[in-house]
This record gives sequence, structure tokens and C-alpha cells, in this order.
Amino acid sequence: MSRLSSTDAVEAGAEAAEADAPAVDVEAEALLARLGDALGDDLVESHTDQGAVWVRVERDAWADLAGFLRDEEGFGFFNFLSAIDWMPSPFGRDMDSSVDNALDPPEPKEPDPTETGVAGGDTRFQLLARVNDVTSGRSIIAKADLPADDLRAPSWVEVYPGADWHEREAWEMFGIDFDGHPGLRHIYLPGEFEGHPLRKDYPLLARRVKPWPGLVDVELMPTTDDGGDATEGAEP
Amino acid sequence: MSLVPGLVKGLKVTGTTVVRTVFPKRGMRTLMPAPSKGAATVQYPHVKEAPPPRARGVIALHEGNCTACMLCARECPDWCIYIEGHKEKAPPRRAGGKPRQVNILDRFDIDYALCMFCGICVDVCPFEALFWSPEYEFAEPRIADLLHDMSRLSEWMETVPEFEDYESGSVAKKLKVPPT
Amino acid sequence: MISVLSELSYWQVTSIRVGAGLVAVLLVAGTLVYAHLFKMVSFMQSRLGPMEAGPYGSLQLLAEIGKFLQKEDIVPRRADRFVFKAAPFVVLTSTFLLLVVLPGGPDAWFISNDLGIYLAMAVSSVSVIGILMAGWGSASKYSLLGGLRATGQLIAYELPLLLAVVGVVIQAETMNLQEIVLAQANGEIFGWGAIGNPFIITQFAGFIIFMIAMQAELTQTPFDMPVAESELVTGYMTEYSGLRFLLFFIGEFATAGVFSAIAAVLFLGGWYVPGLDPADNLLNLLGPLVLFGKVVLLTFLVFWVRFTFPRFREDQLQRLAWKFLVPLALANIVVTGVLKVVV
Amino acid sequence: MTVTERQQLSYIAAQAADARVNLEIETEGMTLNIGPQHPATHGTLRIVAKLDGEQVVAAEPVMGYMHRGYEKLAEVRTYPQVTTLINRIDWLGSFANEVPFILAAERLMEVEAPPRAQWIRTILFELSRIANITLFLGDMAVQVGAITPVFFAFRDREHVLNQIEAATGGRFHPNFDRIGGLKDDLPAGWIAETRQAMRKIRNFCDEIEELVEGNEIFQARTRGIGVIPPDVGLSYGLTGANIRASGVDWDVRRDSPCGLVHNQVDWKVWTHPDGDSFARFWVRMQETREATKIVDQLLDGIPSGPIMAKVPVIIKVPAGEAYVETENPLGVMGYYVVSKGDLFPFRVKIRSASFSNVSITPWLLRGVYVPDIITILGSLYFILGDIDR
Repeated sequence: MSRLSSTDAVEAGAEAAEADAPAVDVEAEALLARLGDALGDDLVESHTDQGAVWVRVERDAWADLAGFLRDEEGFGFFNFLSAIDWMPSPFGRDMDSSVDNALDPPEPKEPDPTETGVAGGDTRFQLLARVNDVTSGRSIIAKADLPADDLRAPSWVEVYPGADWHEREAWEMFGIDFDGHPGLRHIYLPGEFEGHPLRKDYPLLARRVKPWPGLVDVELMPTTDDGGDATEGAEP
Repeated sequence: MSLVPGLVKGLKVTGTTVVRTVFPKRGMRTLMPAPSKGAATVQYPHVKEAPPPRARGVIALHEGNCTACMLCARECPDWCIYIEGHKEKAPPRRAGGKPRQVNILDRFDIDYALCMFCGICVDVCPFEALFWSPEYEFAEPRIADLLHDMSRLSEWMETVPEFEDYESGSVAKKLKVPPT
Repeated sequence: MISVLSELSYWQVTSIRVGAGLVAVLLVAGTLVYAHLFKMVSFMQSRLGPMEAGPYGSLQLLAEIGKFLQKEDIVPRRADRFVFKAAPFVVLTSTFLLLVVLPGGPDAWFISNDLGIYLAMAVSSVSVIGILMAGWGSASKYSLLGGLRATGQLIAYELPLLLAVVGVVIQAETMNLQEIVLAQANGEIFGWGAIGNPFIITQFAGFIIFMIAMQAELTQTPFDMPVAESELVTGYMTEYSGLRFLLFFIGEFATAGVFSAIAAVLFLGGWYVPGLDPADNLLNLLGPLVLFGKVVLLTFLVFWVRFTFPRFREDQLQRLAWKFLVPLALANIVVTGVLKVVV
Repeated sequence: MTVTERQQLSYIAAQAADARVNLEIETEGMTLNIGPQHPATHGTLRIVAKLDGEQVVAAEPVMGYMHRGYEKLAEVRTYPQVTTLINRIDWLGSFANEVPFILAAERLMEVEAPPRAQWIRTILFELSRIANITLFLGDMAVQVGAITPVFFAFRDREHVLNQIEAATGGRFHPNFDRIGGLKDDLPAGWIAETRQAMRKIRNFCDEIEELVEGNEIFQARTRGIGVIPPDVGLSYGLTGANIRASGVDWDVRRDSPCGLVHNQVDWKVWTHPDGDSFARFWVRMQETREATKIVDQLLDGIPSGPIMAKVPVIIKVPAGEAYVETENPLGVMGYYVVSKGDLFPFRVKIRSASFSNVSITPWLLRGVYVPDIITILGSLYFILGDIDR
């Protein structure tokens, strides 16, 4: 009955897996090669998986990448631009069983060492964008590392005008500055809003002002040591 | 471009709708106006449409089946289910057996002001204690009154319909609604 | 009837006429609102419309009036208070003034004026002033845009409206509405006079132009840019509430009724019923009902169009008026004039 | 540095967003606030338009009045709980919202739904498209001033919503898609009723064609208004019918199908060369008809079998990143899901169609008349929940 997918996809998250992936995507490889030629050392890492292509570039080459993709490769369609905060949430998941003692929540933990995902990464913040070539159906996901003390990147607005609002959103949600953007201002949040909500260290108040109602305050059932018919009504 | 201007065609569409609404029984040659049959709407408090049996109207609680295991409260994305319970010794089921230990439900509240009607609690309940009822008339004038307690939730159990049959080709198992 | 009236003193006659005028405006407006806005449109949209107040919702309008009267009469802080408050009355005045020249029967008229239709066309423009007052006085941008649109539109459509009437006037050789009715009643269609000669037959182009221009005068879709719900909220009425909004609302439908009555008089033979002697005293009673029937018919057309069509854009509307309706109306006048002289 | 009109307007819009008060800036023109509460913005979008008479000098949308922060909320919810939230992104075609997210999670888990589930998923996906676009067809007429078509739309959309409700239990928020399949199988008699509903929708399309599309006034109002050249549209990220109306023959359903069975049936991607408001209306009209055909064909061939693949009760998604996009009613919707092998997604980037579709408005609204603002916004067709997420 179960139809677990049998595709031998590469293990996601594996670094530099594109070189020894079992089924080499020729087209993607060629694209990566051309990108490598164009960007040189600025192309840090790349990854392909089930037809999807990830590239990670140096921050300074961020705009060059867009220009190259649009003008040389025909990726005319701007899909989205955002960012990822790779720091694990210091608040945990707000409803672990360890938080069962809601009246005495644990102190925010020290952030765990940051693990980044596909195509690797060295920093906490990573830009994420995707562009498509609608005629050939190709797409590419671009990433760029941003050093935490200098959260700025070249803007894509010159190349893809549609990046305007996406960059405003990334600026508002992550605090990333985009050089050359015509007007970075709040897009969703009120103007006086402080903080960057999508950063992991920004607490989600809705989960903090109210205790988790899932606390089990029925003391745990002793094991069915009394024999008999204890199955009914017993907690598993 | 057709010969008939689009403006006239538009008038025809609205005109026919008027006729169809006022004289719905066209085939039977009756010219009795019956707009209340021809209209697509119903006069709500007088006429009520029956939602399909699967409609997620309100969550009904089968109190006897609930063991206060908290699974629904834990899985609720909105944290709108509040459960309290305690343990009791129950008389043995068979004569001569040992007394059983059962979980007694003290409180089972659902805050319908928060509930998103996603149905996760009904899905996760392992003891068949929660059911969807198509009942929808439980509006309250004050938001605080939407916190419904165990007895109210149990009352809705009567409105829970039997599960429907499945469409042909299905191998899904048909569930049963426990008698109240 | 004239004999009865002549025995009464002036003030009695005047109060009867004022009462009749009020009834003629408000009852007609109420009926139109119920029959067309509440019911016909609902059926057009596969719904039932109001059903709760009175049998089949027939008292809904009273409930609405009660609701509006309870509401606070809000004047925006930066509004020009006097202008803002006076505007709905100006609009309604224009409606009542329009009514005075309308004949309802051989003797049932308010005033019999030899300049009847001329007067009607003149006072119909008064409502523009009211609308402009409302638009300007509200101190709201939507209202201002709506008021300006209304002014541009109403002025543009006064002209084809007037020119469409000229054809009738040429044919009837009078501007007195009562005599226009009589001219239709006594007229003949190529020697066949059984139904008189309603000018809709000979003046069909004029009728169409009149109806289109009337639709625009009434600011009904497809010419409803001044109120344009989806663009300007409700245009010049945006800031109004309570009684004053109700006055605009009544004014809208009452004007629709009165304009339809003028159209009925000009083109459909007014109060005349074919087969009866136009001087028959019975027509003093029957006439207003006949006229009312014709009004309902014409307003049905108005509202059918209103709830079927999208609206024009302002520039398209002006283009339609100046490049299509005005030349067509002028051509109609020329043709009518030539035929009048030749035949 | 000279300040361009655009920059000045951006400044005004920024001030407006900051202060959230009515603008009273008097220049030689007039600044008109359309929204946030306005009959034409179906939701709380606000357009700050600078007018010269009735002509728009520049216009800038201000949004965020309905921002719910789903990307943040999704980080503290388990995968099954997230579908409840994302139902509410595009609330008119809500089942379609769940699909790409579930597909992304399935890709990470390397699970594939059984054929019957895929089939029913696709049917419901297309039904939500019909439910969504049907309303557009009526709504567009309301934007240009005709009131009746929207009632027809509400009337006939009901048939589709009834079918969605009968199958999923929810009219607007089905929450029916599960990782590895569907929550439940179809109820008996559903297929026949759905066929009937499709027939009614086709009748509705005929009616709208006569009432709206063929209407000369409607054509005068929409033809040549808001023309989007294909390359501009693409660089702004326009998708769906908006870009197909500009002649770009691109439909994710056909070009990169993922988890849905559109490629099993015979259908056509409609494009229109004009790129104006009328073209967008026309393309959506054809898409609705095409969707009814897709549904009809799929109903014929629903395979029998289970509706759930074997997935664990407690869903932990293996670490990885996946981006799945589908052709939703409003355009391409995608979810970039980052998992760290936990119960909760680590990061969900929601690529919603309307957000990109509306981002072209400052470019598009320059030089048009006030009524055209409404026409253009109506024809771009956005759902506020899809902009603000």
C-alpha cells in the first residue's frame, strides 16, 4: 500500500553533493559551469537535487549574479527574495514537554551552533532568492551569506524591479539593508515597529503570554499492576 | 462581432433571470409566480439549508469516551481546548475483579472564539470522543460566551450524523458514531 | 373636476395640489423603490429581496425610513455646514418643481403653462447645483470628485435631452405638456387614429436619445460615475447620513419617476387611453393611473439597464454625448422639421 | 539629487504608513487615499494616488493592514497544524494553498501520495480554482460598475463550494490535505453531483460571457487599460492569468507538474496577446471553462485504492530544503520549506502570487484615470490575504 518514493535523491543538506549525485543533471551542470566562469571565485557552492539548482555566491556578487542570470541566461522571471535566519530558536518550540512547567519557563538557551542547509553557509543570515526562465522551464535558487555584523547586500531592484517589495519585506523582517534600493521602509508593519520579527531571537508573544493548555495535570497512570481490565480508560 | 449588440444580450441575460426566478416552473405551464422557489437564496430563519453530513459545524464531545489524555489539547494549533481530569477507582467490571482505575474528566472546554475549525483534535483523538456535527447555530452575543463547556459539547453529540458511505473505489474504513 | 375645483377657494385648491404633488412624488418614488430596487433587481439576481417587513417585504421602505431617521445627522468637521446641509433640499426641490408642469388628466394638472416643457428642462438643472453643493460642501475628496463629475455629466446631457424634446415640440406645435398629450391623442398614424399618434412612433430616435440622456441625468448606470460605488464610495453622497442621505435617496428615485413621467407624456401619450374621448371626465381619475403605469414601464427600462450594464468612464461618457447624441438629436430635429414643412 | 515624482510619492506613502492617518498634503495635485476601507479593494489594501484632475500622476499601494505573520507562526506549529493556517492565505481558493506546502513536505519526507489521493487532490485543486475565479468573473464586473454579475457569481460559486464542503467538511477552509494523502475519501454520490456543478459553472460562464464579456461598455472600459508587456510582467514576478494574458505561455500545471495529475488529462493553456485588463478577464474566463473540463475528465478516471500512504503518526520531516510551487488560482504559489528534522518546519517562505502581482501597480497605474485604477486592480485580481499573508 505504501508508496514510499523510491527516487534515489541525494541526501538533502549534504555539502557539495552535486558532483557525485547519481543522476547528473546535464543541463544544470552546464548552467553551473557557465555561472562558475562568469562569477569566478564568487560562486561559493552549488547543489542540484531533483531538478532544482541551488547556488551560493559571495555577497558582493549578489547583484552580478542577478544580472548574469537575467541578461545572459534568460532567467527573466523573478520569483521571490527572502532570507533565512539559521540560528536555532533560543526559545525552543514553546511547547516541548520540558515546558510543561509553564509557570517557570526555562531561560532562553544559548544559541546552538548554527547549521545551515542546502548549498552550505557560514553565517547566521543567508539571502534566498529564486528566479525562473519560463521559456525553458529552468529555475535557480540563489543564496548569499551575510555577516551578522554587517547585514547589507546589493539590491536586485535594478535588475528585477519586482524585487522591490521583497527586499522591503526582508529588510523589515530580518533587518537586512539593500544597497541601491529606492526606499527601504516598512511594508507590512507599522512605521514605529521595533525589531525584526522573522529573526529567530524575536519572541512570538502569542505563544508566550498564555500557558500551554496541553500540560498533563492528570498524574501519570501507574502501570497496570492491578491486573484486571485496565485497558479501558487508561492512558497509553 | 455578432449582429446582436452585447448590450442587448446582457439585457436578455438579466431579463431571463427575472423570469426564471419569478416563474420557476416553466415546464409545467404554470404561470403562478413562485419566487421563493426560483430564487437561489432561502429565507434563513424560516427555511434552513441542511449542511452536508461532513460539514464542520461544531465539535461534539462523547464524554464517556474521553480519558483526558490531552492529545487534542496538545495538538490544537490555537490552544483553545482546556482539559482537566483526575483519577478514580471504579468498581470492577466483573464480580470479584479488582477495582479499575479510570480517568475522570472534570473540565473539557473549547473556546470557539479561538477555534479555527481545523478538525485536528477530532483527527487525533484515539478514543473516538470527539466528533464533528453540522450544527452551526451557536452564535453568542458576547465573545466570552463562546467558551463552551463539557455539558454543552455533549449535547451536540445528538446532532452528529452517521458517517456516510464512501464513493466507489474507496478502500477507506467506515467509522461508527457511538450511541450517546 | 375643474368645476369642483373652481368652487373651492384658492388656498384649498393650493393645498389639494400640494398634497397631490407630495403623493405623486413620494408614493411614486416609494413604489418604484419597492417594485424595482427591492424586488425586480432581487429577482434579476436570483434572490428574493426584502421579505420580512410586511407581506413580501412591502413595508421595507418604511422600515428603512425609520432606520435613517434614527441615525445621527453627521456633518464633517471641515465641511461648509450651511451648504452641506442645504444640498439635499436643493436636489429635492428640483424634483418637485419638475412635477408642476405634468398633466395627469384632462383637468388634473398643477399648472398649465405654455412653456411647460421649457420650464421642466430648466428646473431639472437645479439639481446639478444641489449635487455640486453636496460635493463641494462635504470637504471630502471623494465627494468633490463625484460632484465635479456630476456637474460635467449633467451639463453634457442637458443638451441632448433638450434637443430630443425639440422634435416632439415641432411635431406637436406646442410646448405645453397638456397640449402635447392632446396632440398625441388626436393624432393619426397615416389616417388611422385608433390609438392616436404616440410620438414614440414618429420620434423614435428622439425617444431613444431622451431615454439615454435621462439615464445620464438620473446618474444611473451606465452613467453613474458621480456615485460610482466601486471608485468613489458613493461620490457626492459619501459624507451624508441619516435624514439627509434619505433625501438624496428619495430624490434619486422620485426624479426617476418624474423624468419617466415626462418621457411618458412626450412619447407615450401621457394619461391618454386609446378609445376614450380625451375630454372624458373619467380620464381625470383614470389618467393619473395610466400615467403611473407608463411610468412604471419606463422606470423598469431604466432599472433594467441600470442593473445590467457596467459604467462608462468620464471621458467615454462625454464622447458619447457630444459626438453621438448631440449630432443625432440635431439630425432628428432637421428631419422632423423638414417633414413637418413638407407633409 | 533631484527628487522624482515616484520618490516623492514613495515618501508620502512611507509617511502614511508611519502615521496611519489620512493624508492632507496639498500640492498642486491632489492626493487621494483609496482605502484601506474602500469598496473596490476587497480587503484592506490602500492606494495612495496622486491625482492631476482625474488622472493619476503616481500611485503607491500601502499594505500590511492584514498581515498575520504566517511565516513566523508556521515556525511554532507542527506540519499538520500549518495547513490550518495556510488555508487562510488565499481564502477563496483555500484548498489550493495547502497543496504546495504538503507537496514540499512530502518531497522532504520522500513520500508520495497514492494515485487515488493525487487524483482527488487535483480535483479539489481545480475546484478551488473554479470557486476562486468564478468570483473574480463577477467581481471584475462590479469593479467597472455592473452589480448583477457578482450575484450570479455568488450564486453559482455556491455549487462548487457545496461540493468542496461535502467532501472536506469546510466550505472555505478545508484543511483536507495531509502529508502522504488526504484526510478522508469522497462521500458516495459526490462524483455525480460534482459533474452537475461543473455543468452549472459552464452555464455561468456562458451567462457571464453574454452579460459582461460581450458588453460593449465593458470592453470600452477594459480594452487597452493597464497593458503589461511580457518582459516587464516577468521581471515583476507576475504569474498566473496575469502573465498569460500578456502572451507568456507558461503554466506550472503543464510545465513542471509536481504531485498533481494534470498531465493525465487533456487540456489547454490559454494565452492572450494583448496584456490589457480585458485579456486578463478573458484568460480567466477560459481558465474556468478549462478547469471544469479538467475536473470532468478527472472524475471519469479516479483510480481506486487507498488515500493515504504509510506515514508515521507523528510526522517528523527529515532535514533538508525543498521548494514546491503550483499554479494556484491567483498565480504561482510556492513554499520554501526548511526542515531540521523536527516536528516543526524551521523556516517557511511563502511565495504568494498576489504579493508579486500587485507589486507592479506603481508601474502600471501611472497616467491612468481614477476609474482605471479600479479596473486595473480588479483585473490583476488579488486577495488581501495573499498579499499580506
